[in-house]
Amino acid sequence: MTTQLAAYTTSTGEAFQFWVLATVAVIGALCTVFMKKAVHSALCLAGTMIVLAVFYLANGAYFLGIVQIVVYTGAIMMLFLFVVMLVGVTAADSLRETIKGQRWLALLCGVGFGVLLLGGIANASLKDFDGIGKANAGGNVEGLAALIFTRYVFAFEITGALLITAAVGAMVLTHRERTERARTQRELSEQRVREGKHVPPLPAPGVYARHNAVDIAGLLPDGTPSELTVNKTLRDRGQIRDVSDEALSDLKALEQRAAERLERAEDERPTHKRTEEASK
Amino acid sequence: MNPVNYLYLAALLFTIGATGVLIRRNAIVVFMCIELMLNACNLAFVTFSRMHGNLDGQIIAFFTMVVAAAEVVVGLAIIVSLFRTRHSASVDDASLMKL
Amino acid sequence: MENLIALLIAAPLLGAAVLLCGGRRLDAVGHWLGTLLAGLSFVLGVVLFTDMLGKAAGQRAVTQHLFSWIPVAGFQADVTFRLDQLSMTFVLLITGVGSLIHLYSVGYMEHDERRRRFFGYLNLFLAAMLLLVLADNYLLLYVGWEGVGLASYLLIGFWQHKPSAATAAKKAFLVNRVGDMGLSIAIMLMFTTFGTFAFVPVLHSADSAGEGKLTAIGLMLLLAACGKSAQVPLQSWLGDAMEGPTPVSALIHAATMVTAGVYLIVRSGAIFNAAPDAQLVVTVVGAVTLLFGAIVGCAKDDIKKALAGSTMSQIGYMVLAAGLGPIGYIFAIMHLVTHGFFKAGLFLGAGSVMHGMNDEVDMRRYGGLRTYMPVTFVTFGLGYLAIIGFPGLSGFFSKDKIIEAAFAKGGAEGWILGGAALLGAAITAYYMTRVMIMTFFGEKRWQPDEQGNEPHPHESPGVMTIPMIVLAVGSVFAGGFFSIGDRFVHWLEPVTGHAEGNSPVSAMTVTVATLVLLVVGAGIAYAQYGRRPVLAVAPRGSLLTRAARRDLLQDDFNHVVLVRGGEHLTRSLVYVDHTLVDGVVNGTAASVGGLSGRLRRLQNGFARSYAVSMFGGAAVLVALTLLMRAV
Amino acid sequence: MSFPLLTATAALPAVGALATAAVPAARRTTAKWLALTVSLATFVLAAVIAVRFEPGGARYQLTESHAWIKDFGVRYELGVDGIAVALVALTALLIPFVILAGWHDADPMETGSRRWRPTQGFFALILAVEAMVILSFEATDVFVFYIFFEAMLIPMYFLIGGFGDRAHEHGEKAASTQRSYAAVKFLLYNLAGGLIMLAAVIGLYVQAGNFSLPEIVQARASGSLHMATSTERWLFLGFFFAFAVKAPLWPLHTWLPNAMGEATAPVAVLITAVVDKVGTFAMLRFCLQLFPEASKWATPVILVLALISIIYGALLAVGQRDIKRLVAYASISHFGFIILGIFAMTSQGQSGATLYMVNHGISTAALMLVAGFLISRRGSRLIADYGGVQKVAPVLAGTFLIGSLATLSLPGLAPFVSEFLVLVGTFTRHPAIGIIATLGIVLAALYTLVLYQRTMTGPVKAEVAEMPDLRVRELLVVAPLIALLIFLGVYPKPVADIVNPAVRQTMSDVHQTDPQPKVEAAK
Repeated sequence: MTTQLAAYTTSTGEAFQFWVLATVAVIGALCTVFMKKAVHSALCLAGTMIVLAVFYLANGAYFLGIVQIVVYTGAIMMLFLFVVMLVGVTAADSLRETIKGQRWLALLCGVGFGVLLLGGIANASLKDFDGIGKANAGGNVEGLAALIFTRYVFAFEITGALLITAAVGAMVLTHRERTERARTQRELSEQRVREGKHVPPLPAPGVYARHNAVDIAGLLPDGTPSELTVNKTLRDRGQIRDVSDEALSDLKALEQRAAERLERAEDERPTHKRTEEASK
Repeated sequence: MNPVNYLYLAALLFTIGATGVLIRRNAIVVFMCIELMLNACNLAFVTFSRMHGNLDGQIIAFFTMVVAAAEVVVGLAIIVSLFRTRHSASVDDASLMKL
Repeated sequence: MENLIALLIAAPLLGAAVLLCGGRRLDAVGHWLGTLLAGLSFVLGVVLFTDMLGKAAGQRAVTQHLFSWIPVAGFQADVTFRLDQLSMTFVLLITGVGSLIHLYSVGYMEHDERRRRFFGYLNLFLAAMLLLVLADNYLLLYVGWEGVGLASYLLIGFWQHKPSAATAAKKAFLVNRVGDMGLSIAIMLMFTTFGTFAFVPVLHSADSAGEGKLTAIGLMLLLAACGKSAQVPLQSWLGDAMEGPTPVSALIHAATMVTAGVYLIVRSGAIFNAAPDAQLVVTVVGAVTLLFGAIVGCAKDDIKKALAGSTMSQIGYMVLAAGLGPIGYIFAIMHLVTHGFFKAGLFLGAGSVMHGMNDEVDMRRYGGLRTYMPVTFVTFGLGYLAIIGFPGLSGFFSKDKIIEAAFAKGGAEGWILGGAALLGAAITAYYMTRVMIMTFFGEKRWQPDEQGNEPHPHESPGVMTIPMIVLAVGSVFAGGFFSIGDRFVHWLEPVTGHAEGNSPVSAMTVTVATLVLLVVGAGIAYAQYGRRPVLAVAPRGSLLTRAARRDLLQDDFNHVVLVRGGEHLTRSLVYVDHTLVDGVVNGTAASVGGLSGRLRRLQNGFARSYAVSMFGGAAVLVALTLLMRAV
Repeated sequence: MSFPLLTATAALPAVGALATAAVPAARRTTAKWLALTVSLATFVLAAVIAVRFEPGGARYQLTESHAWIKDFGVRYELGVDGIAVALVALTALLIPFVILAGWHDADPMETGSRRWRPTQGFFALILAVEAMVILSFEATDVFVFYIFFEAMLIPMYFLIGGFGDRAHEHGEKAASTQRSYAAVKFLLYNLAGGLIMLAAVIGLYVQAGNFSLPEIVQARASGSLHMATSTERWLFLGFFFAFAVKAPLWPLHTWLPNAMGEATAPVAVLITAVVDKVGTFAMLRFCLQLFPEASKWATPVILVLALISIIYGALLAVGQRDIKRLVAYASISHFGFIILGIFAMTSQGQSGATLYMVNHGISTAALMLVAGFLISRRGSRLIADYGGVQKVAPVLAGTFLIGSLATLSLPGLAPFVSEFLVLVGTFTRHPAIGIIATLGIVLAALYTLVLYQRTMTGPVKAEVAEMPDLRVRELLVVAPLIALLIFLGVYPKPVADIVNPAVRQTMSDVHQTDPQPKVEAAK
């Protein structure tokens, strides 16, 4: 393998591996961009990254290949997933463009840039491949370590400082210091009474056992769903499941069946126009 | 196969990532696209390292990873706090200008 | 002795300063102070005159250098006075007539609450007029020239509460300014030609300059003279100037200031002598004005305006004479002096009439006043005889000489000019007889005014009649005194030079023709106004009469062309300034604003938009890099 | 080292400005007296300069020179020639009158707020303007000049925008809008000019390597500093543009009527009599000396523009309905005369132009301040609102008349001397332009006399019937100015003697000699 890497051309095996995995990587990248849900995007990206890790290994960057899998795919992508969960797994991002001309401009720039880049690479005289063999002679990790702790030690130290700073920064950004005393239960209830809004506790969400009940808005007496019943976080994520339509269609079916059984006339059937309108 | 194909792949991935940044509105996905672009760069660095027969390209890719990690940490923290205040992860909502 | 020259001017100047700055405390004595200082100036003039008489004819001119006025490289203007026979004549006329009119004004302005100020202005006028005639260079003369213009402005507009007076004052100043423009251009021309504008060097080296240059200077001087002396085409202000108090009309607009133009031409004789074209224009202007003024004088019913027309006409005679060159200079000045006497007398008489008639000026409301105010009648009558050239009186001698000189010009020009002068004499006799008859003869025609105050004609107090008597004596005897033995010619000859013309007609013929025409003119007037009752309301009259009443439509021309045209011009310029000049700047600002408004849309606040432009920029950079490599 | 007289003359009002601004809110009168005292003391210093200055001596006298920014060759260099002495004296002379005339202009409408101190600000700003104007007259370093030339815009901006006439035909709000419009217009015009000049200043530095006026002039004269013709022309235009805006020359004049119309009369005097003089002064000192060839090259165009200014300004003055705007347009006409005199390139023209700057300062101050007193009595700037003032307030009318007569250059009053010199100077070289410019004196008579007639004469209008005559303070302002007008009209020799040598120098810098008379006059 070592000798092959030094060669001007690569082995057929690597070529095969490249073409297969490159296809996977490009598809993964495209899916990252075009998947509606952030979770799917994240998963596709993770796939691409793993493919890239394989390519690193194939290029003789053993250390980086492992790091790519462990740190990137393992840690960073998981961090992404955490955040996606926080922000809302199912929150679908509509792909409809709102800024006029943005999509076309973006595609134009993208295609143009890509063509230029590819053309540039094709133009470059990249015929001489030294191969990584000699550099990796003393072992890839040892070679990297020798460089990092000698020539790049300063950058390395600074990068360390950067990481610490980033960690602290993330803490600062996400942590909210309580600047005032937490209000007691009593004070909260007094305030509620004083404001005169929702003096009793908020209504409970719906209770359809078919779903995770907390994300289903409870229905008001007239059949309209009340968003108040759903937790604020879910409301913010837009993850309220509206079942009133289902409930109504169930009701409709029930009544139809009842009507059939009782052989009532069509026009005597009670209508739910108002609630239908409201639910829309 | 000429290893220069890795470079073509890197360029393609970079372009896809960049287009994604421009098209998507969800801040998290935008962020992922940026990661994609960084990874494409790393691939190019690694390939160059192989081309030139030294490890400096890999060192750069290594540093890129570290910095990307730091960036991701801070960036995600920003997204989270943004979401807390605005209840949205859309980058368009950050615009307060009137036209 | 020559150090007294400055005092001549200083006395009335001091009076003006004290009276104008002194405030109300001087109200009680102000008029006497003013009169005293004018008299003092006259006494100084007489002292200097006797001193001058004691010297030989060639050494009479004296100068007094006071200080260097404007010392700039190559441009030296000094405050230096020059007193020669010509200035002496004027000094005596100005201070003499001036003092008399001061005295007269004490009575005439008795009931005016601003009498102190009036005397201040009169003193200011005297000082400026003396400066004008005593200056030894044209720039200093210019100071006096504008100074009398200012005094005239202030005095015409003395009754400022009357809008007509204020307008007349403004008009007088403006028209004079046009003339002043001519004077300043003349001075500049002199400076570029001779490098100086003092009388002696300019006049002595006039011959060595080109004729074209001299003609230009002469014409510019003529323009100045036209403005100041109310000659065509700048004559329109004089009639309106009669809005001022009558003593002002007598002193400034009859006896002294308006003759300054004649002084200027005579003083600059050397320039005109070397520029025959300019001289010709001068004579033409004189002849035209002579007839113009006379015709206007025939049609006016306002006694002062009729006299103003007459003044214009008489100054036309003087300008005509001055344009004739050495054969006419001395007669121009002689007529100027005699005219100073009789016209001042006539105006004072008119003032006296108005004084007795509640300031009525319409002659159609007079009539039969000879019994009510005998002294005025007699003095006015003597002035009348003098002006029409009744044999033996002043006007006879001076006007006759001018007509002779006009014929002596020779050629067709001589005949035309002489004819015009003769015709003028006839018209003079006509309109003056008309004034005389309408005022003092016939039935009384006055009526109560709106308030029911019927005028009670009465003789004026002694303080007013004494000056009139003195002037009447002057009008009777001055001409004869000057002419006997050619006294006046010998007196002025060293300054102006003199030449006898070769008249194609004998002096006797001219005299006889003049007398015949005089009788004809007076006869027609008598036939029209003496034999028939004068209508209290003016008849419509012929086209010429109506045009003459309107100053031969000159004002209408001015109004339409200058006033209206000027108004339109300034209005449109104000508009242009606002829209065009300002508009270009504002438009630039607006278009920059519009452009930035459009550019602002690019900054829409969407991070992704900015990202696109960044990305596009990166693409362009890559393209450029590739291009650079390719090249 | 001798006492830095020039610095002291500028520093005194500057320190005075700070001190005046620091006076507590309640002590308004103290601030006024302080400002007046400082301005009088400055005048004493300016008089000392005038006395110490020797007309026959060196070109620049009382010089001071200290290194400032070594890397760019900027030196704090001061020095005065005759022209500068005359203008420093004029500035120092006028400021006390401006302060005295504006005694009550900045009194707060309602007392009460302790933080609101308009009075202190007003007088401090006036003193600040004085300091900067004096420094720009004294600076012989182009960079130092530029700094103060531009810096004086700041206090002027606040003076125009912050303090206007109380009364306005359309109410206080409209007045305030118009004021800020005028102030912004003033600022933008002058800033535009200043920025173009900055480019030229930098260009000059690139060419010459330092900013010192005497050194550059010396280097150019000795031939050690050669400039390409086109470079010189561009630099000249850069300088001239700024000065033409400041002066102002047609068609860059439109800011002046707005600024003078909206500002209070003392501030209007400050603009036209003091600040604008820096523009014409700088043409004489910088444009001509630094770029003699380009000056000659541009002369025909500039003369025509100046001529247009004269006639156009006068015609527009005739068409104005507003007293202060009328005076502003009259000033445009007069600035046309000054520029005409400068670029006539004759010693009469340039001496006349310098005298004109001084005389125009005094005469406009007299007319504008009296007009200000008039306006403050009636509360209107419109000519049509007046009539018959002469009857109720004869002293006011008399002083107004003298101011008007000075504006129309009546002989015997100071402006005549300078105007005639300018005309003669122009005429000797360019007869046609001289003759057309003479039309300006007729038009001047027209607009001043129409103004006087409409406001002062005629029947007394009901609104002015109760108008009080000039008070003692106002008389104290006007009387010395009028006395000065008469004195300088009769005996301008002291000023002319100071100015002449400097003009001779300037003429030789531009390599010009006066045209000689065609005929040698017999003595």
